[in-house]
Amino acid sequence: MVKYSIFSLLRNAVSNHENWPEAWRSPTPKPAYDVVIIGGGGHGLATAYYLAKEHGITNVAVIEKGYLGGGNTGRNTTIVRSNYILEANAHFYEFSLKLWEGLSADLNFNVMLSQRGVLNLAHTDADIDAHSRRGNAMRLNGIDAEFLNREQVKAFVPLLDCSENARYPIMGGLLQRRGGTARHDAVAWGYARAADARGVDIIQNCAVTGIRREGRRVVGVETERGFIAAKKVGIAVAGNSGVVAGMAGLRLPIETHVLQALVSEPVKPVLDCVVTSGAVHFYISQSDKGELVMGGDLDFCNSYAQRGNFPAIEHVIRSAVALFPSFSRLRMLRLWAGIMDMSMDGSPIISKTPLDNFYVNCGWCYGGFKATPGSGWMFAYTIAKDEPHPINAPLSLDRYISGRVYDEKGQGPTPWAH
Amino acid sequence: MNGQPFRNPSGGLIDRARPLSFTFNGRRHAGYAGDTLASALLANGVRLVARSFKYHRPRGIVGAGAEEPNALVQLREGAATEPDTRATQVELFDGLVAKSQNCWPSVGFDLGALAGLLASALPAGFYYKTFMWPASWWPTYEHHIRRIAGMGEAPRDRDPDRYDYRHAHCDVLVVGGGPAGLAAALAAGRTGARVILVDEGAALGGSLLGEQAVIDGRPALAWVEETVGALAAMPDVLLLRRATAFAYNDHDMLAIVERRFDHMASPPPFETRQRLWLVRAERVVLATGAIERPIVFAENDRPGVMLVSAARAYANRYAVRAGSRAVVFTNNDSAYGAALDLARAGIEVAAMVDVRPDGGEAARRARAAGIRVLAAHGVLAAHGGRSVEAVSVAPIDGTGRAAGRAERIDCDLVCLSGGWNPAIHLFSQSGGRARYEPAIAAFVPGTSVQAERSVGAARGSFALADALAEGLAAGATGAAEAGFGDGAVPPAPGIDRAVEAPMRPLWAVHGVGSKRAKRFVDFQNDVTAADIALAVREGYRSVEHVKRYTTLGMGTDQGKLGNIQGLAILSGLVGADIPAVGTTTFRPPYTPVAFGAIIGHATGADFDPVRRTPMYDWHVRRGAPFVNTGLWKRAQVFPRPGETVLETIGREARAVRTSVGFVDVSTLGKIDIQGGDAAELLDRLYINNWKKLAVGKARYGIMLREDGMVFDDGTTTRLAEDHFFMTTTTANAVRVMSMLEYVHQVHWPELEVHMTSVSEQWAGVAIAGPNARNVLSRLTSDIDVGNEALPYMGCAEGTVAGLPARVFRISFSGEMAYEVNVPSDYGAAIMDAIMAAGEPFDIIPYGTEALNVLRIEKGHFVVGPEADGRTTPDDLGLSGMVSKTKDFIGKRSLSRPALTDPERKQLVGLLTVDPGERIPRGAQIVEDPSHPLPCPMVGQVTSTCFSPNLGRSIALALVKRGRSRYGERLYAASPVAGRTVEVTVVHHVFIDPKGERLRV
Amino acid sequence: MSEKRQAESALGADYRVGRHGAEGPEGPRIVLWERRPLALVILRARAAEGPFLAAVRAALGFELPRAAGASAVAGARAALWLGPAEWLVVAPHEGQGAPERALAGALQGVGGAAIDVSQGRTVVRAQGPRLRDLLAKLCGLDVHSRSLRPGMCAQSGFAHVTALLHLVDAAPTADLYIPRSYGRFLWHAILDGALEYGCEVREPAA
Amino acid sequence: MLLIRCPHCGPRNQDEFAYGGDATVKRPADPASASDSEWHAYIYVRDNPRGPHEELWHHAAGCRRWIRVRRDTLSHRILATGPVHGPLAEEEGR
Ligand SMILES: Cc1cc2nc3c(=O)[nH]c(=O)nc-3n(C[C@H](O)[C@H](O)[C@H](O)COP(=O)(O)OP(=O)(O)OC[C@H]3O[C@@H](n4cnc5c(N)ncnc54)[C@H](O)[C@@H]3O)c2cc1C
Ligand SMILES: NC(=O)c1ccc[n+]([C@@H]2O[C@H](COP(=O)([O-])OP(=O)(O)OC[C@H]3O[C@@H](n4cnc5c(N)ncnc54)[C@H](O)[C@@H]3O)[C@@H](O)[C@H]2O)c1
Ligand SMILES: Cc1cc2nc3c(=O)[nH]c(=O)nc-3n(C[C@H](O)[C@H](O)[C@H](O)COP(=O)(O)O)c2cc1C
Ligand SMILES: [Zn+2]
Repeated sequence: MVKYSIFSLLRNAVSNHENWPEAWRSPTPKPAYDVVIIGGGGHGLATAYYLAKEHGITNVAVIEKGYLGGGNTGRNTTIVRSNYILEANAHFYEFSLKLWEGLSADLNFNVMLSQRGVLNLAHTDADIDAHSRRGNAMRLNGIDAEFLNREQVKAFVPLLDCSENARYPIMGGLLQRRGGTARHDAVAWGYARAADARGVDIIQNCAVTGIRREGRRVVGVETERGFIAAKKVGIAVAGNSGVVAGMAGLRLPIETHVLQALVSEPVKPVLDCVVTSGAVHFYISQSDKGELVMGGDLDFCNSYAQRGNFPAIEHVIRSAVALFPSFSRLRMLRLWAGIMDMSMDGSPIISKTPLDNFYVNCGWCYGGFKATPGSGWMFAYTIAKDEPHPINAPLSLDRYISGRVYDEKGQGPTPWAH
Repeated sequence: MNGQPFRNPSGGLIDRARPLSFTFNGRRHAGYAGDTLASALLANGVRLVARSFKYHRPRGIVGAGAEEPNALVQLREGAATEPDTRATQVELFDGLVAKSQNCWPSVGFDLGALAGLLASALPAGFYYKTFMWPASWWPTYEHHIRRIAGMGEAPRDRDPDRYDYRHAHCDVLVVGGGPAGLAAALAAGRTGARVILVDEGAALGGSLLGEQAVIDGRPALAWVEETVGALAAMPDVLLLRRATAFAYNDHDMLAIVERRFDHMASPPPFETRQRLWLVRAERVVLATGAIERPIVFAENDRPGVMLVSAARAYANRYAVRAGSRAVVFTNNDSAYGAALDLARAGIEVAAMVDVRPDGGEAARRARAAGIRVLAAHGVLAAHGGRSVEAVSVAPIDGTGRAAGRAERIDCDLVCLSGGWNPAIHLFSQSGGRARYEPAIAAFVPGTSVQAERSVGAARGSFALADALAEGLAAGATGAAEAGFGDGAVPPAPGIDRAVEAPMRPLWAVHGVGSKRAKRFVDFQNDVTAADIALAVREGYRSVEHVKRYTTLGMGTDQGKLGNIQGLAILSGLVGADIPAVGTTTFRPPYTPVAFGAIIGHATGADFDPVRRTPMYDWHVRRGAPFVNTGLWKRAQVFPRPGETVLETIGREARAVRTSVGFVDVSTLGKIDIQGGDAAELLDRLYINNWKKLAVGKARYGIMLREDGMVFDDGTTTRLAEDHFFMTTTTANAVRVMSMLEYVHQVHWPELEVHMTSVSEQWAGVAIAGPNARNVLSRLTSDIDVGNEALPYMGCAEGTVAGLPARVFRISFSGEMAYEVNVPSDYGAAIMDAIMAAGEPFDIIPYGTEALNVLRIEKGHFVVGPEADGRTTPDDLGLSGMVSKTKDFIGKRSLSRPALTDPERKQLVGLLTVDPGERIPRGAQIVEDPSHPLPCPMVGQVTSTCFSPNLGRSIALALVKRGRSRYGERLYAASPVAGRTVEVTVVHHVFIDPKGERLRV
Repeated sequence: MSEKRQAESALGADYRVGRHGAEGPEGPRIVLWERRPLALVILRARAAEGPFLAAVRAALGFELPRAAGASAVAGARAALWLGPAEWLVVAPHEGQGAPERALAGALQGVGGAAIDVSQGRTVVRAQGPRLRDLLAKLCGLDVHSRSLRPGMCAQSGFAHVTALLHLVDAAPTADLYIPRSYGRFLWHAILDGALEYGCEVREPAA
Repeated sequence: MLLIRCPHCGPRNQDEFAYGGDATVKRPADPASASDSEWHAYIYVRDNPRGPHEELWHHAAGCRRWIRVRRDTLSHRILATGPVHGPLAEEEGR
């Protein structure tokens, strides 16, 4: 792997950049692998990377039906944070955030982690209570959190409508300064390049069409390019979890829902952190290129369409203008959608399954981008050791049978309402 | 008018009787009504209008419409300013102010252009490879990157304009008012169908406005005028100009933005600036035309390089010469007609450079008109700095490589036509799959998914005769499918059909010269052919990877000019044909749309509906501030002059315990339940038993979700054997109603029961305190309010204050209390009456704050902090209520292992060890505050207050094994507040644990 | 105690009688007023059949409409279809709860329910040549004269508030039955939408 | 915006409806005798098909009836609608 640096960049400038090597190979699939990971999103690629790096398992294939990172990894609003209240989630996401903090160096690929702060607004007394409760849990869990009052919020985000007569006046906010955003595509590419360098085969444009089972064991996967045998199979296919697990005969506590996001035309910096509001279901940040990137609620009905409908978008924009009245004249440039693996408690699943050598990584809802490093690390561990790490042990499938669910919002099993 | 050196003295569709003045980059210029900002700038000889995104290269005007990638300006000033506005679509108005953006100090001398000098070190994706060391510097790097990026400046103040929003339904929606669209609308309109025709332009006619076509032997614009007149006369045809269909949503719902008054300095009074139309159409005709595409060559971004169709439109429609001496570079016939138009407009056509060996009839005609035609030639490079000065032209081979000596031709205008791309954006958004048509080397609509059909240039039918014929056919068929007319297609007007020579695909010309020369594919984002090659070299081969790695097509024009070139270049590099490479996904909006327009009236305080109780005005009259509870506005406190909020709360809460107070409880959900199986339904819903409840009695009930968690609580009263009146929490009123309907209609439709929300019908007031009965007895003569006749949990109907009323003896505060319900219009009246009747007892109204203090003192959990969707009845100390004899929603879940775990958190009370110390809100409970992080938490404070009645701080909390910890010392830790408070665990009912006060 | 108590409209101080918005030569193209007082009763049955219908016919003096979105009007009384076997009966206000009691009485023994919601709705009447345009700004129903004909009614979202629309006549005139607590919010949206047409708010009348 | 044909009211915009999820899960007739894993399947486990999906919608801003809709989750095309209990009527439309 050629090391990326300012020096290699300058060196290559001299040769008109005609000597850069491929970031990853495009190998022909081998007949068999020790581990096959289905899904070439951030999670699948990270899993392969950590299998190689942490466990020395390099005879690994990542099988992706489209192009790398073309799933939710390539279509999310890129918010990275670890501001969870329930312990299982807090420890997991904080573990992930710590990995983020060293990720560019680890991968030798600038994922542009931008820790510009995630501010979660409080609009009512109840919000202040809930946000304080969460902030306190974070702090006691060793995670950074601050509570800002209205004046501090105003100073931190000058364009917010902090007036008393706003429909939902802003009364304060919970700030995690270590939160922020990262460059979504770079995460997929960086992991792919680093995994490839350690010997992982990354196979694009190759959908898995079936999973071959012998009793309680999985023996390999049918793909568009033929059968590939595998000693272990892990899936990290996000919105397609139900379909792919179904190929192995499993049904999951997952529904697939569509989430939309949009960007404005680019403008000079006007928003220097991530702002989210639970009360109005909205989040926004400004990318380095200048677009305002924003999103909100799901479309509220099962969908695999990767396209959404108007009411959800209208609501996102209503929220944007309610919080930032001056954004009214900015324009929507593009809107798109991704299909979310909504779990029944809104928390993720990194788990063994009733099958001996088949593992699932799903349930990321609309929060799995920030999980990418942690998820890959834990999933690799679970596959390599055939048992979960203590951090992801609570995030197993059997929690739904025992009832030990992690319902951050307390919504109950209505995945479209998480 | 003088000062418009490039304006021809006559011709064009501008209104010379209405001269306008405008300012660009601080300089005043003149134009005419009918101009766009772009045409007016060109008329004034302004060619350098913008700087590009990454390298800050000087840029001019390339197009004449939605496809424009370069000429983005900062339009208007102050709160009304609009960044990134395409000058080609801005209608000129008097006093217009615009300036160049993304440049400093000026568009002519831009320091940002230094980036261009470093360009060789900044190829596509360079940022992924650098800025990593030292890691701690990334924020600094990023800060500077952000300042250089961006484009225009966002406004900082509230938008001065209003917007609105409306729906429409029609039989046939026609998008595009060119010949194809007009024909479609005419054919559909004649059948009597409801037709809506939208066009993004100010005038209908589409490309005819910029051409000099002939229909039925007359100028085509005469046909346009006649057709528009006919359509306008049809009562059920709606013509919307300045209206862009920007999103084709599911089930044939299109979103259209109508820019009603952007062509004026500001909208007239009471008018909205823009209007969003949501149109549901039975059938849709897409007549969106085609967008011409450029050809890539070295330094092809110099101001003065322009689409042929644009130069032609400037000449014909605006009487503006886009330059003085032009070289026209084409691979198809359409440019020849344009070249003749340019010549007619007074532009010297120095040469027609045609990549084809033989331009056929068109070339012969051009030669006959004295134009030099260079066949089998290509433009290798443009020369010049802030404006093009010359081009190098040379013979080329079939692949676009220079195959002979280059000739330099001086010119200040280079017009390009690399063929046409049908505008399939809306078609693609509808879910339709595009198909590659080699004859025109473009993607055209393929398989349809929704009820749309494309016609004319949008379908790849570029001949005017075809556009008209297809339009008429689609209009007639669409109407027939929607139930109007017989589908017969009206005869098409007569048109001379020119013999066309086939176009020859050519995407880029490869000269020999410097490798450093830039050959732009995406002008706005400065993506070059070399960037695409680099992406491919590095393994980013999928068209989607190329897009994301290079940012091709991600600008505000969404690649309307560059995308197809980009993928054609990609296809050459990866050795796959264009259809195999495929396009990126077309996503809404077609062109960017102001956020304000999408939301219409729903801004500011109208962002979300507001619910007001019947006492709202009464509270206003008393000076109460309001708080939001869901959509409701509730009175928070009733302050007296000089009081702090805390003093008010204390006074109000004390008054209730010592004498009497009253509070508006109208927000509670109220459901009327009738029918023979009403009690049965309640039994299946609530955890406790309902069948034996006596008529005239109320009972407290708890509902679970099916997963066993507490969902809602409230009292339900049996008004008659088969008639109940249920109350729900304010927060869940809507959800409980839906759930009732769900379980009845889905699970148990056999039950005979009718449920009707009557939340809105009744105003509710709770009168609470030891003197509550004394107050109420002064207000009623027909209800016996004595403890015998109306005991705790009793109910009576009669009159209160002369109003028909229901009185319930229930209590949230823990005091003797009556909830009085009267019809909503009397909300204020009953408040006045209670106030008056309570005077001898110093009665006071109280708000949500005191209400909350009272319920905390009484240890009542509420949905939200305590019942947070993760608590079971047992967690809340209510397992005694759970019926063992019947099933109910959620019961089965309660026996799952996690729900019976002895380690679960349970509701307890907390007392501070120091009575005066306040318990911080949202504190977490820890056993050892000095434990190193992470510090184990055993619970959390759910509600806390200073109890004015106990004179100390109290709190409710959920604590692991809480009920076994009474007396234990724990710590309420709030690191965010910087405080940790020592507390003692107690039972959660602080006042009157036996409930004696309720029953007196 | 039996002093006369003042009934208060949900629209309160926001109900300002007079001219609003554009002043065109045609005069106000939207006229609005609040209809009050009215008696409103929701009627429901398990099924729209047999003895129930007969009992209601006897009590009301006319037949309940059976088709979706239909209404029946007899003099000052009307019945509007709300859903399968569910109607809103509108009648003049003749003392609190009067029609409810009459209907409930009539239903004795035949099943079903009659529920008084007289004060649970703010009823806004709108009239004028731009009425359909105004409605199109508020709701997604097809309000074109071909689809929404006099006598038809429908529930839908109006500026995100659920309300019942009844097209009373071809003037056109429409009644909007708005849940009382949302009354003022929707009233604002109605006025806002009507400003461009010029609008007159009249004194309330039944 | 989807156009959903309410079997009672006729075709209406999606925003009049609230979604109610998979219509094929049935509440066990006797919850007390359901095993933990059967009960868990009822509450949590879904087929989650990519294609035709039978689901409940609540006509919340209309007749307030829960209805059953067969909708393709990939194309969003509505294949059939009907009352909760009773036959679905095929949709030829969108
Ligand atoms: C609009 C939107 C906004 C979001 N915002 C945020 C946010 O701000 N912060 C945050 O943390 N998270 C966010 N998320 C969630 C986050 O994007 C995802 O949880 C995360 O990216 C999931 O990563 P993944 O690798 O599991 O899935 P994906 O990136 O979706 O990868 C799964 C891959 O599996 C492939 N696949 C599927 N089926 C098969 C098959 N049969 N054979 C082979 N391959 C297959 C897919 O093609 C896909 O590439 C958002 C998501 C969306 C859609
Ligand atoms: N090769 C060629 O010679 C060639 C190529 C292209 C077009 N043409 C000419 O173009 C004409 C074809 O007519 P046509 O009617 O198909 O196209 P057109 O270009 O005349 O009309 C298209 C219209 O659609 C409008 N439009 C596009 N997208 C829109 C949207 N999203 N919302 C609202 N409006 C939108 C445009 O403003 C334009 O007015 C003929 O006159 C033909 O001669 C010729
Ligand atoms: C964080 C983020 C920022 C984006 N910024 C832009 C942008 O500036 N311009 C653009 O055209 N698209 C932008 N997109 C959207 C992508 O073009 C694309 O729509 C998205 O990745 C989904 O892919 P699809 O539309 O190909 O399905 C952005 C996407 C993300 C996730
Ligand atoms: Zn309905």
